[in-house]
Amino acid sequence: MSGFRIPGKGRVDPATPVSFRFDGRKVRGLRGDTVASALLANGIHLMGRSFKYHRPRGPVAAGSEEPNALIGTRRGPGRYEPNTRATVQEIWPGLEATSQNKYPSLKWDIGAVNDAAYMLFSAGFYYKTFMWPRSFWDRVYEPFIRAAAGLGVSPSREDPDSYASRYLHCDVLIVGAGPAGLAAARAAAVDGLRVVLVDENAEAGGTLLSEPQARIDGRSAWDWLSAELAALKANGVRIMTRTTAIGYYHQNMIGMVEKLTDHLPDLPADTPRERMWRVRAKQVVLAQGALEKPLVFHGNDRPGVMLAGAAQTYLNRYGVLVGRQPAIVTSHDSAWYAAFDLADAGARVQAIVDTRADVRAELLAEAEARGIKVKLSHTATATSGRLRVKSLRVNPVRDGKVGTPYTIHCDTVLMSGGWTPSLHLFSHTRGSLAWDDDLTTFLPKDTPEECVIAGASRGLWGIEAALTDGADKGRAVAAALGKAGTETAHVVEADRPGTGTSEKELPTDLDPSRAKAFVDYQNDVTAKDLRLAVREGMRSIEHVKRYTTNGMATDQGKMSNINGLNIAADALGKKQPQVGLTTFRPPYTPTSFGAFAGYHRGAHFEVTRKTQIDAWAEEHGAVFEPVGQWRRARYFPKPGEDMDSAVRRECVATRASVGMFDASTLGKIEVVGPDAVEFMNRMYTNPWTKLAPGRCRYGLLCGDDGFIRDDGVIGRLSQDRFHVTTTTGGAARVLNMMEDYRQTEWPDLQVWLTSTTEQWATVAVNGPNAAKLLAPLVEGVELTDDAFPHMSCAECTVAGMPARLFRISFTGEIGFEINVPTPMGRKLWEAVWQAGQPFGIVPYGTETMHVLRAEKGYIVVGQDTDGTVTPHDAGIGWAIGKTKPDFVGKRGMARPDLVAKGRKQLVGLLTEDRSRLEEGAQIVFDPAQKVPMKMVGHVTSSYLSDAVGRPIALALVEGGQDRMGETVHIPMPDRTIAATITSSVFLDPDNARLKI
Amino acid sequence: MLLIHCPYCDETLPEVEFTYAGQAHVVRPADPSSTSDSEWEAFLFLRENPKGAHYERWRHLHGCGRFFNAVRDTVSDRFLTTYAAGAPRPDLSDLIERAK
Amino acid sequence: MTHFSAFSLLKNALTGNRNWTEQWPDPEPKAEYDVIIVGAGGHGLGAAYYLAREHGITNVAVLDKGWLGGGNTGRNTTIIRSNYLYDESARLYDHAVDLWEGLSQELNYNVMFSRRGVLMLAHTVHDVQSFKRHIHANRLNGVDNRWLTPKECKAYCPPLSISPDARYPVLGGALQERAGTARHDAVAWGYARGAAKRGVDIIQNCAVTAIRRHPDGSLAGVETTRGFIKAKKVGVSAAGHTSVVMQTADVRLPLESFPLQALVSEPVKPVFPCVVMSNAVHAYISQSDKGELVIGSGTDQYTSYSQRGGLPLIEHTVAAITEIFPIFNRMRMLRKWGGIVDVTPDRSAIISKTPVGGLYVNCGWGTGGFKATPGAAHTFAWTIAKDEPHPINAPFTMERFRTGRLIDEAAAAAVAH
Amino acid sequence: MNAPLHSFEPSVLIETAAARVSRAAPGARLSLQARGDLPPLNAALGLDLPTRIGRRARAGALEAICLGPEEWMLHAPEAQAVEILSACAEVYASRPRSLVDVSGRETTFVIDGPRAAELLTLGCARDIDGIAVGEGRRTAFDGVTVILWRDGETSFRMDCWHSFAPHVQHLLEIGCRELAAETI
Repeated sequence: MSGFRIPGKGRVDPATPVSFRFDGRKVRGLRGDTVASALLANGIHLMGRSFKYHRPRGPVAAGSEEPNALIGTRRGPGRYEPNTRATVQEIWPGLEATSQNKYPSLKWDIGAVNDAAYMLFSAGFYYKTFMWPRSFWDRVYEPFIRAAAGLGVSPSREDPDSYASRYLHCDVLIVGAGPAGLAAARAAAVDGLRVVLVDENAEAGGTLLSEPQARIDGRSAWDWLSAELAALKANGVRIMTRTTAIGYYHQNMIGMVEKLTDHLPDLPADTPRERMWRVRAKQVVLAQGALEKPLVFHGNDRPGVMLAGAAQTYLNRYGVLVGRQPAIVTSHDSAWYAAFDLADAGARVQAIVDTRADVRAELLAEAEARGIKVKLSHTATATSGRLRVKSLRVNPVRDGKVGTPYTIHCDTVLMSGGWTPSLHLFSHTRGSLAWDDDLTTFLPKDTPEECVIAGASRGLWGIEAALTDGADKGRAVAAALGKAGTETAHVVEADRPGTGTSEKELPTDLDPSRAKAFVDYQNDVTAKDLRLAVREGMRSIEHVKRYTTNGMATDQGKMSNINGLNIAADALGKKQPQVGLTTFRPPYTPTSFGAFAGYHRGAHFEVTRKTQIDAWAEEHGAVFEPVGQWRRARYFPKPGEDMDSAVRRECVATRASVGMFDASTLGKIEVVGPDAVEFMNRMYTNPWTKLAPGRCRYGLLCGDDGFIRDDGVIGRLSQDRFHVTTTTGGAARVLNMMEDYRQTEWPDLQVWLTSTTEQWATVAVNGPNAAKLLAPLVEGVELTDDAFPHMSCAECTVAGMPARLFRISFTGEIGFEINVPTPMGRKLWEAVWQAGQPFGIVPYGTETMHVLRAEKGYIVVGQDTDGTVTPHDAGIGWAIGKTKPDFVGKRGMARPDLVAKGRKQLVGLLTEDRSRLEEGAQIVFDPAQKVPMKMVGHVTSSYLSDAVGRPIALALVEGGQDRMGETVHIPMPDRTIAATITSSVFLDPDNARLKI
Repeated sequence: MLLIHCPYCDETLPEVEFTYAGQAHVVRPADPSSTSDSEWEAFLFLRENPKGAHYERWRHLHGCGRFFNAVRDTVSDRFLTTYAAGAPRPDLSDLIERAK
Repeated sequence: MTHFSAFSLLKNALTGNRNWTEQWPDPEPKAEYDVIIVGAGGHGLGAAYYLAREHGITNVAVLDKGWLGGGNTGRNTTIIRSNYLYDESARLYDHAVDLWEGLSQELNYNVMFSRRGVLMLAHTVHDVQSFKRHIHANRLNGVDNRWLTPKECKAYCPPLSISPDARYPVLGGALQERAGTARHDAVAWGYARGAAKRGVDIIQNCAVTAIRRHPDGSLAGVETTRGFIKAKKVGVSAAGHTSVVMQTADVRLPLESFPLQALVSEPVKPVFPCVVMSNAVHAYISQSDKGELVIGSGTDQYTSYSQRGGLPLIEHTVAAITEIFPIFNRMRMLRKWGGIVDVTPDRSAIISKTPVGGLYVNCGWGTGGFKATPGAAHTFAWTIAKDEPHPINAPFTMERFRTGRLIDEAAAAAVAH
Repeated sequence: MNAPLHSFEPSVLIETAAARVSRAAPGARLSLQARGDLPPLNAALGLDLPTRIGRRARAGALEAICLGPEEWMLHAPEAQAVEILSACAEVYASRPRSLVDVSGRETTFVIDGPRAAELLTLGCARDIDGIAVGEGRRTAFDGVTVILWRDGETSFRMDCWHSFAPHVQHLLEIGCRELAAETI
């Protein structure tokens, strides 16, 4: 018979069978099962293979702390994830589960040869070998090690699911919906306090789900639970299940991940797979309970060997008997209750083996009543069985001496080494822990956060203790919020408060240096590995952990940390606190990347800013480039054109007649107030006092270190009002920098700043015909050199739209920049486009803009300069107000190295063979030298130039401005290019083309 | 994610509304041209970087837009106080007292 | 001390691994040392090792407030590369890589230096210009670094998405094949074992509370939680805590300490063959030999010693990784941790004498300290032994912040305007 | 997403059982910054500028919200902009300040419906309950600076710059559907 399901037991739904596949084989379970409970119900314990030795493994736990039963889970293409804990994954019809880390099969895995050679694979063995020959590490040894390591295989397709995130503010957050958490919620849910109760399990209840025998306030535990949950809801408590608190961050910010669909047979529309909750709670109650410790003895990892508490959970919560002939090995009372429950459910308990000499008489009586053999003062020294435990080897222990062994036949071994309070989130708060000698475990001490701990997570065993403590803590946090919490008292019958002792590895009569007594199951760390680490000089628990990898498996030490500490401390002959506990780090349980990324995927990964003219550009086939947050049209290819030919056409047309350019992304700042001009004088290198309203000037902004930060044309609209433009990428940075000086350094100035970047859509019109084209559209300004000379600005009307018109040029041609309110941007663009048709107007993008400006030697900050270039280096020292007493950057520029000879200066380069240089190419004076060569500069900009008739380049060259006419060399991989240093102005040096 | 009290809004708000702006009370010399290279280096670069109470500046960028000062314990990341730009340094000993 | 080899492994296996001896002892501090190194990370232990090995100075103690290798050495993403722009940086980091290549053999400790290649992704036209500038400079400096097209990037790193529609499309990448990763703990342990073997005292749980100077200002020694220790020379290599220590000697440094976070995924079978860095989205990723994806992020915005760091930054980092490698979206984060990095204004290190005679400092490595470990340790030891900088670290002075002669790798990779 | 805003007409963008998001009709928006005593400005504007950050004041169709110690945003019908500007211009001499027309800079989403406040928690890190009905705040929504006006328990307006609007709109639309799909 294969059925291990006990009718009438558990919270699963016998009326709703659910089938899924495990390694291709069909398995039947019930609604409410996890993969593990369903497999166990079918008598299957073997669920995985271990990391290093590939030993066969079954589930040792029943919750998220499971280290062994890790499986791949799949829901059709793209929906696959490795390393899923079978003890947590709920089953649904069609779920495909596969075992991992085995080849060819789970039952016959060749990796298991490692197990035979285990003596070679002692802790840290890889630090001691694989060193010769040198070249073998990358080519031979490492690939071999890598292939052997790892657990499941990575997903290989894009994830079709969506993920979400929300902020949640509450007064009280309670983590853990066991008795302590429930009682805390009940006590704190008063007077409109926003109380949130979360639990990682599919349903609330915690221990109560595994202890139906208990009677609370005269009702059965389960009746009490459902009544209590209803009452909490009625009191406005928000109860969230399948929600794991993964991390405790600054000032009571808790990250929680809610699993919404992994348990559902069908995926509902518009529902994310997981949601990250960023909770900010005024008060937090941590009621995460405790985790049971395994006992450490040879063969404690065979399938069928599991924690007694887990067996109890499988029986009472899932109605599954994990074995018919269990043997119990324990150092704690709790395993006795597990034995009784299993016996009452029809199992023939082979024996209860307890390491202790004295056990409560009541327990002995109950065992006797059930006819269970009891072995006190005994140790377990081995198990047998290949894929499933067959027998347990036990020995009596008398005054420290291990006596003659004998064998107990069994099909499962249920162990308990006592319990460890779950202090993960608490230690995320940087809370301090105190070692408790009686409980041989750490207990919470102080935390800097507004946070209390309740129930088993501070070492209180039993339901009544948890309820009482939870209620106290609930009232305490309510009081901290100025409210009187509800008074409650609970009476619990058939409670199971237990005591026990904590062991290091169990005493044995076998050679301990050969014992496979596992501490960290998944990583195959044994007691002897820990002792070896200590022998090799690892004195801190952090060293022991890193050297042996104990506690670094996917359970993050939930099973292994305390056992590991006890053994390391024993080996060092120190007390545990002196050896220390490795800090727990978020997340509490492994959490999918998708949950962290949330909505920020694909197009929503980061904002993409577009102008009002962007759509027109897209309709007209533009190729785009990202610039800062913006996407800008780079060029407008006609069919069959590549970038170079398109750009050449755009350049030629603009210089021959007229071109139009979307300059809307340029940063714009309105500087207003009686002290506006003084502010400008202090911020920018240029003098502003004499700039008349209606006129513009090129403005240069430096940092106080004297290096160039930004530039742009600045118009003075009136005495007290400047229209400042910045680079596209610099807009936010410049405004922040200006605000910093305005608010912090010069708070006395009567001046204010407003970002108008997006107030204005800006269309630049450049070319000999620019004025002719615009004149008919412009009302209020006469577009002549006398009425509106180069570097003028005015408020007027263009194509019927209110506009700010600038006559400026970044191309060397007659140029205008028309600003209209953003929503009118496209209307203006199309008006200019229409008016431009007779002139054969071309739209051009950033690439052509770059060529046209380079032909004139205009710099682009961030391309021709980096953070190490001064105005003098860039050849724009003329933009510095020499007579000004101070401006941002003046002092910085005077530092020794910034005035030293031989700085790199911006110049033009013309290649002698008329080839085009590569931007970023390095420059040398002496091409004959050997590597490493002395580099004297680099090419910052380089373009094909139809107007100049040959390729042109801008470059930063050591002492360049004194080297006009000299030849420099640009060594490329295939050849060295010679180039002549020239002025950076390649076209129309006296600006004749700017005249209308 | 820190919680920061904006002295202008008089509200305690999440860090995402703020940007950090470096050490506070670094005074830009009134007449930079008269400072020595070392004095200018100190103004530009030398910082206290204490392990403990740190006088620093924040800007409530996605809020009132103001730069303001704060004292934060760089070990616990807890704010001991925040105060308006231009206000004098609060006395540390009182702050630490009050924090207890 | 047992010599490590396949043979010794086998021999000890046969004797139940009972005969391994400790890799370094746990001595009590002596009253006086010729040199005290503050900070038992890779840099500090390495400096002690090279002092003993190359300069014959063995009366050396390395002091640490905690356990050795417990700082940034044990908390970083172990990326090793040398394709830096400026001659000074390229020389320093390439010197480090030269030493990395022979380190396992030299230390008789497998530090698992793995030349799996580091690929830096270009996402914007500006990135391309900046990376090309690096590649050309590296070539003329004899540093390996070459340009890959998007297709070549994909071929080199199959999980990479090169979709042109991505928010940050891959326009190409700069590949240094000689670069890679190493096992961080092994570096500290290997140097510790090597130094201890040559007589260096490694004293853990011994915090330096102050550097003491004589009334005339000259160096006296260090005050520690285990008493005063006299020293002729003191070298401070305390990463994030450097300014705290140096301040006790009245030496102010242009340093700020920031939290830096990193994380690993659950282990999976080999899927990621190299190291990929994307500065545009601030994320770095490789796969450890254990199978975990190792992911690094940028620093938090505020200075801190809390080693905590916030959730938003981690969310951004993971989002960035899944944007570039969409197949990892269902992978799970296993563990996240924080370190403290000390950052200089030009993002380059200081390996330098100080105004105090006999006091030396090695700091300011920011997020790049691990890759430099052997090179920094080697030149720092030289600087201490000879009381003058090695030619390679000569430019990495404290004075450059006064004169303005910065080594500004960050600024040179200027942001797109 | 990130589709450009072709239309500036008021329109419902999405409506579900949880909430409705629509775009408000364009209006005049003026950014006002001033220091010291406000009466002259109050007189010119015909309302008392609130001095507590987050408070609002209204006079007819003109509405003002205090965003910072020296900063207000004024909303009014488009037609009224000119008269406000000139009224303030007259008192400029006695009360220097900065008044900048940013009507073209921003757009406004109207967010209402039973779970409107919850919808905002998709992107707002601050506690929405901390904004009283009739008040407002400048804050961040998914990293984008916005001005949030709370007009009722379940009714909000959100101003943001044009180029960020598609990003904000996209998340609001996802949220409307997500909330509606929840079974509470």
